[in-house]
Amino acid sequence: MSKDDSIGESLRKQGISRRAFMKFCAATASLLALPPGMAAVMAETLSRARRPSVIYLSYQECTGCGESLTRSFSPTLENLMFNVMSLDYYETLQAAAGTAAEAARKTAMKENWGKYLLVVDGAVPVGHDGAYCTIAGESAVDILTEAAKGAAAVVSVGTCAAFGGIPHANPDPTGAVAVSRIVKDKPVVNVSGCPPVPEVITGVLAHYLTFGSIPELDHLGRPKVFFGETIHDRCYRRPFYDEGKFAKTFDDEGARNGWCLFELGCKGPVTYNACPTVKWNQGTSYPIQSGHGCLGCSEPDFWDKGSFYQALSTGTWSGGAVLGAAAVAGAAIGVGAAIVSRRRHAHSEKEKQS
Amino acid sequence: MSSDINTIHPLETEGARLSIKKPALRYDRQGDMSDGQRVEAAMRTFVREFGATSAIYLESCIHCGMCAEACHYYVQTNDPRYTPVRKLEPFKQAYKREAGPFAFFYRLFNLKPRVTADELQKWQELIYDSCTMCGRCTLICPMGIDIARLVGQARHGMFQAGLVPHELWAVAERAEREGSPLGATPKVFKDRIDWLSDENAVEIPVDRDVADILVTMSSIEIMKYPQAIVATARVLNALGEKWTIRLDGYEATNFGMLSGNSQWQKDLSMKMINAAVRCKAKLLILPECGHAYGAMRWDGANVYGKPLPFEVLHISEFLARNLGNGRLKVRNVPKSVTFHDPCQIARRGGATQAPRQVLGKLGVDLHEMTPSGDGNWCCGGGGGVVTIHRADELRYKVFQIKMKQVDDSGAEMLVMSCSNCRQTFDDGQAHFKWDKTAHSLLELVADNLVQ
Amino acid sequence: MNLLDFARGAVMKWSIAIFLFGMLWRLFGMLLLRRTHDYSEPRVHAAGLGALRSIIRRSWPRREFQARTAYGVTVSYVFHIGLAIIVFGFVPHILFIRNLVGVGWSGLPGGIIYFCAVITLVALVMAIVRRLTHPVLKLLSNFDDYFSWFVTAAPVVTGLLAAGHYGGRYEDLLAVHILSFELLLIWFPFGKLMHSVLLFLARGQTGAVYGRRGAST
Amino acid sequence: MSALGDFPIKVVSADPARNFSRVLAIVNEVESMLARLADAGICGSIDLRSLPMAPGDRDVLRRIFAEGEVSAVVRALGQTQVYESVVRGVWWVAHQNEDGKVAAEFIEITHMPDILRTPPDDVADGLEMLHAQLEALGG
Repeated sequence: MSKDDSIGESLRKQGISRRAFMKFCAATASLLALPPGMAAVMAETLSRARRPSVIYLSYQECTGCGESLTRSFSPTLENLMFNVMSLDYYETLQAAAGTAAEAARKTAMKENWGKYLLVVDGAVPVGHDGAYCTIAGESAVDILTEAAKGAAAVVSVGTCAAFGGIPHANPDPTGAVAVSRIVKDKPVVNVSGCPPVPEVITGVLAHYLTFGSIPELDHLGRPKVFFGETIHDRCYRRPFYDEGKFAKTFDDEGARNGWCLFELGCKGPVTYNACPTVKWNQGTSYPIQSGHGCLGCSEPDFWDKGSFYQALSTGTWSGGAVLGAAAVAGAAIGVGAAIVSRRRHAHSEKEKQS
Repeated sequence: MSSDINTIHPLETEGARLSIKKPALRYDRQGDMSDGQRVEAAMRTFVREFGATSAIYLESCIHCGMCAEACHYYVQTNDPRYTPVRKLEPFKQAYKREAGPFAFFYRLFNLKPRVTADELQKWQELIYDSCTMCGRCTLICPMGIDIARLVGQARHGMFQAGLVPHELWAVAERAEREGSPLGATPKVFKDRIDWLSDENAVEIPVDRDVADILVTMSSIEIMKYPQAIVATARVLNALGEKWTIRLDGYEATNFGMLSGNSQWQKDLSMKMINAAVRCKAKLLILPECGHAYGAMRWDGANVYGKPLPFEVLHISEFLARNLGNGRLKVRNVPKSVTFHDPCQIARRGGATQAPRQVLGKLGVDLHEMTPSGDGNWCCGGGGGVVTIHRADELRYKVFQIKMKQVDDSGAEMLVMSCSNCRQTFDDGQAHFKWDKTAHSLLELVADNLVQ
Repeated sequence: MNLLDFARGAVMKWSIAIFLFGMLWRLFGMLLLRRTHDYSEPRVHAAGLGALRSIIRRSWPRREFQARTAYGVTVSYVFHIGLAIIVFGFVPHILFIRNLVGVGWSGLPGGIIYFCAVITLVALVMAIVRRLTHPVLKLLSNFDDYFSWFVTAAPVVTGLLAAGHYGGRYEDLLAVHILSFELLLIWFPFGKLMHSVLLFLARGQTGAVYGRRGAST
Repeated sequence: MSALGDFPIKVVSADPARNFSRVLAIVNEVESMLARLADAGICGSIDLRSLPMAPGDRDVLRRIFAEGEVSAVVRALGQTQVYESVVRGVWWVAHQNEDGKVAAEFIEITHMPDILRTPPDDVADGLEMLHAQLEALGG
């Protein structure tokens, strides 16, 4: 199929009916929380749009994000998404290897300079001049910097690319940073999560395809449509929080009754993601529904915010020694103050006598 | 100044209350210290007495203002200056600067400015004229702060600064020098006893070497209500007690305490203690006088530095005991009576029930005031206030509470067991041309003894 | 690190440290001052009982004082009880306490807590308005009174804002709420909030003194 | 080895004692949309994905909006189940993928869901196909 075909044309050539495409659009519009009427507009725009070139780069990552992406919706719809895009470089899925693969990337970049969509997963190590991650002799920083120059927009997939994630976690030996720390002059969309909800990844791509722009972002660069509300606010267990009904352990009556997991360390109240509505595995469930609190994986530094099982309202500090020292010092100074005061008393008493 | 006190500040003995005559010129500053020295002396003295107890009190105040609602001065004037705990303000500042746990910082950063002599001068009115140390504020305080006790401590500082109201200083000085604040010198007292003894045909033993009971008197009684001496003698004689009055220790009032001189307080108390020890008394009876009770019953042993070798009873307690055990018998008095609780004996002394037991034995129809007992209102004359002329107007204002209480009780007769309250009532009666006369509980018993 | 991590981490540690430091300093500095022995013969020997009785009885004014103090006492009671329910009844707060001292209990429904918080806030506002307008309170009040009010009211306000998501993102509101409580902790030992401890000592010693005299305590 | 039933797993289902607040909100929304359709002919749609739903809530909804007179199946990129519920004018549209998993689900308040109408492009395709058939028949 030709790259110059419009999306509508290429689908038609594959024998996909307009009604089927409409169904895809309805599902995607639903995902993007667009009003129902927008599905038709979306279908119209998408069918006339050019197939965009997508370059997918992977750095310090575990491929969990890629695994997630390939599970979006369903084989059919995911194929559809990939079919409307021209995925020109993706180490995990591409057939080419070695110099051929690198050549493909360079070609795609050259042919679509200024227009391609750059998708990145994994954090970028900047310690020791980027020596911790090199591909074909080039450091991750350099590849990213160069690839970003020709990109229309950058999508950071996963918490590692978005915020540094696990490679950035304490003690961060490689100096891992988020993509947005390297790419400063291009719009960067952070699709965080460890991994992100698959439909959220495709939803952002669909938004870009449909509207030719990136969606509205929150202060952390995440699309508001998916990251606009906390897990807690959209959680079906929220009424139990309000009623003060909490599971105290993972196998008590409360846990079996599906009560709120706040006491078991759920980070839902401060975690912004689409899990409770889009859910996972084709809408089957999400962590809280499966009986485990939210880890807060779509938030920066989630790995370094204390135990996953420690309630949100507790402190994350350590160092009882400081408290002990403070108590001892306070007592000592208090005793000292009393002694000084007693001395002053004794002194004036003596004066009085003489 | 002290040697001229009798001529410069002669006693006013004819009035309804006993004080020195209204001074033409006031000397509310004593001595010739500089302002700086006065402040220094006041703060030093206040802080010197500071122990953990007072520290906890001063640290605890939450400025809730409830103490104002218990204070007759605030209630009658609605003037917030009279809020009891505020009367301690300069002393609280001194504590924070000098003795509190954060004193170092208060001094270092000057968080609480040094108190000035002018401030202290201004506070004289609050510490003396408008506080009888009646302790109603102590009773209301949600933190349980003993404000009355702190005012007592503040007075110690004021005395050392030479900032005591003229009259109070004068009578205290006189008590220290003559043995009695109001002219009841041993010679005057002896003459009175002889005269009373003849007049009333009652035996009054004086200066016995050995006695079971030492009887003490208030100079207000000696000079103004001498029948109290006779009444006491009648009761003790009726009981057949081996008792005595001693000229080396008879004065129970303690103007050293009221004015704020702790050394004089000690001197005055020690006279009685030594007299009692000398005659091997088992019991010391205090007269109908409020602050005398606090000074000897509760402070006596602490002045002495060890437990007293004798028992101390207020005369009302003594009467209650002997009426209760049947040794003393009285006639029925078919009258309705209301009883005024002297603050230092009831609220602050704990002898609240004794007079009621006595009245019970007299068979009177007791109409309690509202409130009564430990919550009763002060007459407004305690703490030495009744001696201060410039405080008269304010004192009459607060006395109106008392008049209303008595009138509302509907009783025919008003009885109390404190001669200082009694002279305050007499003075108030004269001022307002009121129809109620104050009576002594002791005299009521003595008049109705059954031999 | 965002504001919430800052509030839950370093600031919490140091505010608790300062709290402990200040509490012990002030208590030791006060309690170890001179104490004089009372040699007088007590009328009632159980002084401890008097102390205990006073600690309990002073929680409510005597009958003769009730009419004149009703307003102040009611307002104070409302916000004290309200604060107690909020602090000890809200599950996140209980978890905070359990995490710190190891003792926990079950909590109340959120609705009750929010209701209490609003009532508490109203009472706190009534208290400060009274302080600003009542002649006695106006005269008595100093920086400590106003600042202590501020650090008490601030966590209630920020807590309500956080619960209702008003005025910002939840994590920031929560952080501000925690920080406002930490400000309270830091101020606690140095201002009049200390009365929560001192009231037992002050009432106790007055109760002991007047208890042994057989007077009302 | 324990039987599956021995594991302490509680199957949450639509039992009547449950909290109905979420379901009630949805039904109220349907009610107001249906009123609008009746009065003004305005169609409405509720995206069930956008609502927090507890396990079992869907079953309760299904019971309220049970199958009525019309039902249809669309076979395009997997099946789409469409039926009009017993509450006439309220349609249930469930888009499934080829694995039979639900990809999107709507309650539509309309005279006829769009997915059942033939789009003009497909009509054109149909015409083209018919012409081809006619040609093949030698017409």
